[in-house]
Amino acid sequence: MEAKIWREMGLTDAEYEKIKQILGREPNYVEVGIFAVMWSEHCSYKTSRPALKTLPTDGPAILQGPGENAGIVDIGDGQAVVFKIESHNHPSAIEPYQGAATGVGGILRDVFTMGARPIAVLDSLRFGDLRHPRVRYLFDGVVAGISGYGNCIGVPTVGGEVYFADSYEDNCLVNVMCVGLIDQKDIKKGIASGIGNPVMVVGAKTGRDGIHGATFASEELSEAAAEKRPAVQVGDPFMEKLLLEACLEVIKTGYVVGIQDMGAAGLTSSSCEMASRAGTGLEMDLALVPRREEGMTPYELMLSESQERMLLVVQKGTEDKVKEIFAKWDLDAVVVGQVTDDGMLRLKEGDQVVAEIPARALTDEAPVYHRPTKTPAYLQEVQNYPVDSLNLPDDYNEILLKLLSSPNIASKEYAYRQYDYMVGLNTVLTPGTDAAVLRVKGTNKGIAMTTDCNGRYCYLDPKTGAAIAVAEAARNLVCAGAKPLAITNCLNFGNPEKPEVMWTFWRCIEGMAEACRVLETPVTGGNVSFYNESKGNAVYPTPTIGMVGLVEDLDKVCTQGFKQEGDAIFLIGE
Amino acid sequence: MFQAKIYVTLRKSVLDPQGTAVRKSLYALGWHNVPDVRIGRYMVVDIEAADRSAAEEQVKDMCDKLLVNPVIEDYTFELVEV
Amino acid sequence: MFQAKIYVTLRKSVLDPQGTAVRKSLYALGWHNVPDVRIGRYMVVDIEAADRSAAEEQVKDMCDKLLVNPVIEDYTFELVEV
Amino acid sequence: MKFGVVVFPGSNCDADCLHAIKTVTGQPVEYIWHKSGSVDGFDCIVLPGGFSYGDYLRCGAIARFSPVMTPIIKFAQKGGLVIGICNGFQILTEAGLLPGALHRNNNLKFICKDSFLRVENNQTPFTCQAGARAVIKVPIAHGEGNYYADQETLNALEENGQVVFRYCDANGEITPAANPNGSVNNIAGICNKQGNVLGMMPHPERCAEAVLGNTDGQVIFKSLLEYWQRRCG
Ligand SMILES: Nc1ncnc2c1ncn2[C@@H]1O[C@H](COP(=O)(O)OP(=O)(O)O)[C@@H](O)[C@H]1O
Repeated sequence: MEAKIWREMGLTDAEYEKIKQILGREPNYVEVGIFAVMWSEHCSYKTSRPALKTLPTDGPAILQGPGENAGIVDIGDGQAVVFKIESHNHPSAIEPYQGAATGVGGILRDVFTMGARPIAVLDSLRFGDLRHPRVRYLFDGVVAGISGYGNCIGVPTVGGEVYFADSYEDNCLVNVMCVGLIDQKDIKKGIASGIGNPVMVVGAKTGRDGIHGATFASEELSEAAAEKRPAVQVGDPFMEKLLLEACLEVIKTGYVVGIQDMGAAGLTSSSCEMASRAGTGLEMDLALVPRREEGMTPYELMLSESQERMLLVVQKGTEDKVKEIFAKWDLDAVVVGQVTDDGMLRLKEGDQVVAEIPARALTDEAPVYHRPTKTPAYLQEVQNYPVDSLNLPDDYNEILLKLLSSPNIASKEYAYRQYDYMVGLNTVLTPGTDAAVLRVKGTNKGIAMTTDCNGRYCYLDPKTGAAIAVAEAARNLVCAGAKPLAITNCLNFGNPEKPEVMWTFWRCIEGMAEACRVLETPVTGGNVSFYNESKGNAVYPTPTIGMVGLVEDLDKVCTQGFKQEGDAIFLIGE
Repeated sequence: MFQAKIYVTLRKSVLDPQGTAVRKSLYALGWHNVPDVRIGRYMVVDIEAADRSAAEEQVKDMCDKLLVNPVIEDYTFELVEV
Repeated sequence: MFQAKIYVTLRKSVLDPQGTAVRKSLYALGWHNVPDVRIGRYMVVDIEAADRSAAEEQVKDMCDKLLVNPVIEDYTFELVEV
Repeated sequence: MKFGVVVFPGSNCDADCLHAIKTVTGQPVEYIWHKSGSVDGFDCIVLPGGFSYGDYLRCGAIARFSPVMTPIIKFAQKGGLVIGICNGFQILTEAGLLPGALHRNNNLKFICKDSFLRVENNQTPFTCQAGARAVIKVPIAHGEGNYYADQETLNALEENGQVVFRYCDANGEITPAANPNGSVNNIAGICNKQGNVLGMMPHPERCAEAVLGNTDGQVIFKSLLEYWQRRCG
């Protein structure tokens, strides 16, 4: 195979050698494509893994830490909260509406794939200066996309944050968090266990959406013109709503052994991750995968990022009952293969084997990089800035008004007005206060949630900034009357191949880890988004924190704002 | 004065959930002879211009700048003098 | 096989906030020569039919039943053999 | 009194309606699947909010052809109680059970917020427990709630007292500023001429429990029960 091919898919020569070693032969085209996506930064966390390992992930309330589709914390009475945050920065910068909408779709699937009913969405958004028309276009489109998808599926968007700063001008950040509620006995995982159990593809048909752009130029694909492969996926929230209801219904039956959504790298990541977690293999006949277009190649089927699809492993003999439930919701559910005992991901087209790779080679055995770090030069300058030399203003009233008119401080009603934050009848504290609180029906408990991060602080002092983000989230929950339980995080950084970026990344992780230890809010998972650069410069380091907490007694929730004339006002803290 | 009729459609391989829903609904209503439905936008833009070619150029410009989202949409238009 | 191109517009008496918004945006971008914009739907429906008149009748029927809401919308369509 | 809440593909306030009806009235309430061919045994049918069929084409346009709509239309024509909330209202207009149409909000955006409603007619089964011209606070959450009807239809609606709710300010004044979406005559809800079918864009089920901070929506469910008991008691 020509070096050009794997290089264009994003593999280094050394990585290619490693693939050859693993397989004991030259990989074919489909196999290289599969390795390339699974070993991409996005799927393998090859750069961030060493740092992520240093985060505290355990605690008395943690039922599921990092490694699954979402984290889970115990809230008592046999119930649990499932939650996760994810970024959709790059797609949103290209097509804000669809990018943000499919971001919501993806994070919802991560939560309901665990068997939980999603009860809330939160967003954390970053844009450039609103005076630029392009920035306004992005902001409008992203808010409309979150609104369009979340409202349609009927999960309330109950909180979030928006900041505007130049560093995000070309590279907006769109982080979306989903929180779900589950009875602990219903928890499902993404595992493919039980040799001989059937593997099913359910939901939307597979199209040529979002197949890795870098591969356009390579030979095998040359006949399929670029226009045949939209780089942007279009979301179908209606389909997702049906998928949500059908999946929750089918999970209740007990027929499901394992289930995982097809997110980035679609069928590839879902199949090898499920097999690898269970220590099994999977064999699939790609000819059976329902498709939207004719003539799709195995490569395209494996790499398609078409939305609203899931991979299921069900107990042998229950296929027809499972199909019946999906049919009730007008959805396809098709057996495409089975669980095997040899640890291989084996893909066929009819009788012909088109790829054969040890599943674990794609996941656990992916390369890990310890990239060099270097203190950024700007830090010394900003940290030594002589703050004392600033002139004090003459008119504080004027300054106050100026501050209040800054989009960063002004009301965010423009955004949350467009979100249905009430559907579900759980929202006790609505947007406009420190944290959202949702009641747990049938109890007097509530779940509090918030997203927080000040990227500017993280830019000025990455370690302290990240710690502040955790502390702020915790304070927001406490102010609402909740006890913080755990966090999920979305780490938005620039190009990690730049030692300065890597340095800020490590410091942010250190700060976050320390704050999480002190506050006893372990990390249950998260997402890393690198390569966020605007005009060649990294965005502010933005480790967004999503935190959930428990309100023991709903009668004691608290909102911000002065309540009554004559009430005393206290200032507490240092 | 000219009038431009602009037809905007989703690009070929972009998912069209709306079209799919309508096709299924037509099917349920008994039209089993409708293999495909695609749904787009139709815009009628009145424009004052010195002549046809000026109008044409401006309409094209409007489409590229504002009216059409080139990431997922294609367009064509017709121009009539009114 | 026939292809129907269906153009649906809001009836004259119904306000078209979307058209107004687009006209204002065009104005803001410097097009001061666009007195009116109306926005509607454009549907392309493939239909298998014995002949043109059968196709025509069916398309009309689909529009009246499902595709168009006569309370607020008008439509026209063209039919081409493909 | 037995309530039925219809579940269309894409309905998302079905569970909310069920919950609110159960909590407020204590009466039996069940889901009705959209493919169901009958609504026998139900005394009041609720078409809930949401995005039936994704709101594709037009809100309510596709749901209107669900199998369950055939018996519902018959039920309504025979005087059965039907209430459509938000998407349910859109479906009722598409189905021709209520006049007019709902199109895009004039600001072109989805709007979620509390709105004030003035009860314009408290002689309906849906409002008989409300005071004359009572003002209630009920949230809206919709992108296409801009009510339109031609002048002739409007005149008839007004003359017959079919306008049940109008958007108003906190003091009950009907002002343009209180109109969130551009609806003609500030119309938020209407009933048919016989008075047994109601459509409204605001969501009474979202303000029917103290824990959610507002109980103004209870009056609609309580009215239905009161009306039913009076008629049958
Ligand atoms: N993008 C958004 N989406 C939803 N709600 C938002 C968004 N941005 C801000 N909010 C809500 O607006 C309120 C104020 O937000 P923010 O200004 O970030 O508050 P604070 O600085 O006090 O945390 C919060 O309730 C928050 O949840």
